[in-house]
Amino acid sequence: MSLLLDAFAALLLLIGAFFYLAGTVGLIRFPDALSRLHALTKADNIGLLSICAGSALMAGELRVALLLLLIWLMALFAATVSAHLIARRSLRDAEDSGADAGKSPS
Amino acid sequence: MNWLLPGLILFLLVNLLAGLWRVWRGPSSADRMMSALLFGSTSVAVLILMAEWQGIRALRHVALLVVMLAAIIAITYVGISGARDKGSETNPDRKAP
Amino acid sequence: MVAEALACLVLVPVVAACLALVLPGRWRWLAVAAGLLPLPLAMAWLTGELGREGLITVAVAGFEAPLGIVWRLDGLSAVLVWLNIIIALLVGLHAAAHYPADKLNGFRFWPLWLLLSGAMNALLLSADLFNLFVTLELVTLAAIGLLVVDRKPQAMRAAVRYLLLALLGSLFYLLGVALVYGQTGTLDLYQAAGVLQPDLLGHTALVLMTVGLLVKAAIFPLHGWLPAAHGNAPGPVSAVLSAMVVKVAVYLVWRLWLWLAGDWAIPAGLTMLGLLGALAIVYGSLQALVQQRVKMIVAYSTVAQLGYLMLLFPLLGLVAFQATSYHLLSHGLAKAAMFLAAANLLTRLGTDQLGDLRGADRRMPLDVFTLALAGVSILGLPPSGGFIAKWLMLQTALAQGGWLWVGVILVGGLLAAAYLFRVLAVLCARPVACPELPVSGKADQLTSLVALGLALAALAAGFVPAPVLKLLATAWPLGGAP
Amino acid sequence: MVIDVFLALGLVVLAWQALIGGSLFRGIVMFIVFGMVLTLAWAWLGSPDLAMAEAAIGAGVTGALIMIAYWRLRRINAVEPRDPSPARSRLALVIAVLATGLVGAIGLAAVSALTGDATAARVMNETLPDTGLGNPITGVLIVFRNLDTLLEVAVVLAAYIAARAALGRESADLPLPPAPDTPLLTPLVVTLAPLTMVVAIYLLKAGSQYPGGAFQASALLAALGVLLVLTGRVGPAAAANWLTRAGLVIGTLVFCLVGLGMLVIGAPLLAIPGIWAVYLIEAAMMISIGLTLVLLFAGAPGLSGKRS
Repeated sequence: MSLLLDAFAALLLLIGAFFYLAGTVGLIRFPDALSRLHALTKADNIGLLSICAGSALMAGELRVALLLLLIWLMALFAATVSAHLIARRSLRDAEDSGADAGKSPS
Repeated sequence: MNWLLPGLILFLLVNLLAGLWRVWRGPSSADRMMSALLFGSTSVAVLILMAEWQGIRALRHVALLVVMLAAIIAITYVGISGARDKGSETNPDRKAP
Repeated sequence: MVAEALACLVLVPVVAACLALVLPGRWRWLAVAAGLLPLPLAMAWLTGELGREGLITVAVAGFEAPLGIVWRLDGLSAVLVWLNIIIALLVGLHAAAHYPADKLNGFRFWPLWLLLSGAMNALLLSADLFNLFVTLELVTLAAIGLLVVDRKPQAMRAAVRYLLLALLGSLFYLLGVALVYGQTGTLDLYQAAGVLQPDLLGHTALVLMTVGLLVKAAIFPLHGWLPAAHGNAPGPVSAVLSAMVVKVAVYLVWRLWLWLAGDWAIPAGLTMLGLLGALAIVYGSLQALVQQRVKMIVAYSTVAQLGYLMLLFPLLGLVAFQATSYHLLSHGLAKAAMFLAAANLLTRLGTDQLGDLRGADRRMPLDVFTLALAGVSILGLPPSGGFIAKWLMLQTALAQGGWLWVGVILVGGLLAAAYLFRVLAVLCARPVACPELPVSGKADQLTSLVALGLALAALAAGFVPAPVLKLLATAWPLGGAP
Repeated sequence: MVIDVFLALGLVVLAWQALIGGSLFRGIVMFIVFGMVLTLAWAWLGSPDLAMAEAAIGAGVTGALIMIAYWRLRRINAVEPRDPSPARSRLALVIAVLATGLVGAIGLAAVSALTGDATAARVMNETLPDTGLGNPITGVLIVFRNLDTLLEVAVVLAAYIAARAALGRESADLPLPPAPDTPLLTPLVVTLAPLTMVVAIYLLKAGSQYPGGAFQASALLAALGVLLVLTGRVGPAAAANWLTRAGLVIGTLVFCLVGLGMLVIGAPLLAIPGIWAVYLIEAAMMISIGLTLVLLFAGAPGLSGKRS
């Protein structure tokens, strides 16, 4: 049972790392600001959730699990609002420069 | 199992520094801010893993502090860097190399 | 009782600073008075106690070193605490005329003034390397706040430069402290002195701390920030900056080389420090000779006079220690008097450009007289504190056959005579045209009298040196004459 | 080991990038990232206290201060200086060589310090249980070497007074960025504000036994204050009202009065009578430091209820 739990926790951690990787690849490879933002915030939130869950399983304590949950909720909150603000900023910049909305100026 | 946690920590750190490329390259300040935000959430993940690996519970408190600050400061950064004013019609960041 | 008196020296001004920030209107005068007036009483009592005991130590919070911080009052600190108290009170009296505590600019000025005097006392009492760092920071920050209190653009610029350099100096000092702590396991200066070895670590730490402090002390060639800062600060602030703030950094260099390093301070290093002092004397005096503003002349004179304090290192001995400490005391008084008199000229005549001050002696005789009187002490003419100090320095240098140092002291005196007489010659020249000056009010008379009082104190130091020299002798760490 | 090297190299690269940055904004972001990586480095070295302080003060509040300074600079001077790095000079080589030598000497000296004895640390570990505290850092800061902390709080106070003196009357006109107009902000503030306060008080309370304490808690409160200022919930005022002034001095004042009060009852100066006094002093410090940081950010002597 414990071995199974550990394996599951390790799997969760690995999935989390994978999502982080995906986010970073998106950040580097995607062509314009809005799609980079899209890749980044979504992937990172799932990544953090997965890592929190894995770590909570490993610790095996309710207190720790609740703390990690709080951390994840806070991160979600921050990511949502700041992504929203960054997106508006980016959109406005694009309008200013007369280029098509969302396309990266280069 | 012994290699898993440090391996993941290292992996996330590499990830983080790879994202540095976007800060360096830009081209817009939105891109730079975005990368800094990515670093915030990656740092939290790294701290959680370190807490598990080193058995220091307080590192989870550090993670909580970082995430609270990230929530507040990220909005601050975005608010400040995003705010436009009469003085700056053009965005010089755009001409960054 | 000892602990109470020491606590009074440090904490009463700090509490008063807090109150001066919170209390409304006229009540602030009360806070200022309550913060400054008890200081001489406490110190008088402590001096009596020091005369009996020879050394006063108190473990703050009840924890002895290495765990806690120890306050240690010896003859040298006592003399400097006295200087600090006299400056805080008399120069404070001058400041009271320009910065009434119930007005807005007084509200800006007094909390910083109180914090500065409390921090200075804390620095002089402390025997703990890290605590010294903290007090030094507080002194610097309060001094910089005072520098910009009038918000003159030149003062702001000078303050920013001073701030950045002071931070750099702090960083160096702190690195050195960290190294000392790493090796000795204690931050207490006197405990570390027994353990620290003259190896790579010991020397690196000593050099780092010294360089950091020399920046703060504005010893040539690290003096760049001083003239602008001291020359553009408000009058009372220039006085305290020159009389105390730079001096305590030199005082700490003394503590490091003679108390912490003690026996193993290398002679080459001592000579090097002495040479820096000699260069400071010559360079500062020459610069003072070509300046066009009275306050800048006085500021460069400070650069030069600080150099004499460094001559302690090559001359090394009880008499040299007494001489340089006495120079520190009398220069503090004389320089404060000069800056206050120069500030009075500047406020009432609207300029301190030398060219515009012809015939100032007719219009402001008292202040010109003060400048001349303080000049007597700076020059080292008898009878004045400056004379005693320089005479003793010359004596030691002659006895050791250090002709270089003899030459430097003499040349420094001649150059000081040149730049001071240049000022006085202009001030007393026949005026081209003499616009009427408004009748001087009570405040103006007070400010002139305070400056005169400080100049007289510097002069009086020439008459009664014996008790002070005796007190200083009790603090000398290295034994009799070499 | 690999992680150590990675963190160390990363820090050097980030510091270098923050300094030479092709644009000022890039340098600022690099500085913030530097703070985050430094937090991770402290955490990896097993010092949660330092990690917290670095995250809160180094990356968080300092980052916000630099950012607002950048924004104000851009308002004054619309065009960003092309290359903010100083002009090349022949002295650079000399300085680089000297700096390298200095760093080398410090490094060598530091290596030899590793074998030094740790007298103070040993005595501290022996004495700590007597105080009822579990966190040695709080022990040093509030009990054993509290004179340092008292003077540090006075330094913060002096910083405020000095900044206010430099600002003068124009301070009320110092611009702040307009509040971002998005419907998300109100729910954010409403949720974050109480939660931040709870976490700050928790950190303060936990500080006696675990990592945390007044400095970390005050930085968190300061971050909240910055958010409130930027969203227009709190605005700068030309003068500090009595409540603000009381808040600014309470840290220094309570510390001094507890210390002097000990003399009255015959205990040594600044002795700490019990764990309640630790909490009292830390709470007062938290208020003063947090308030000072927010005021420095707002660039104003005081705060008012609402921004006009």
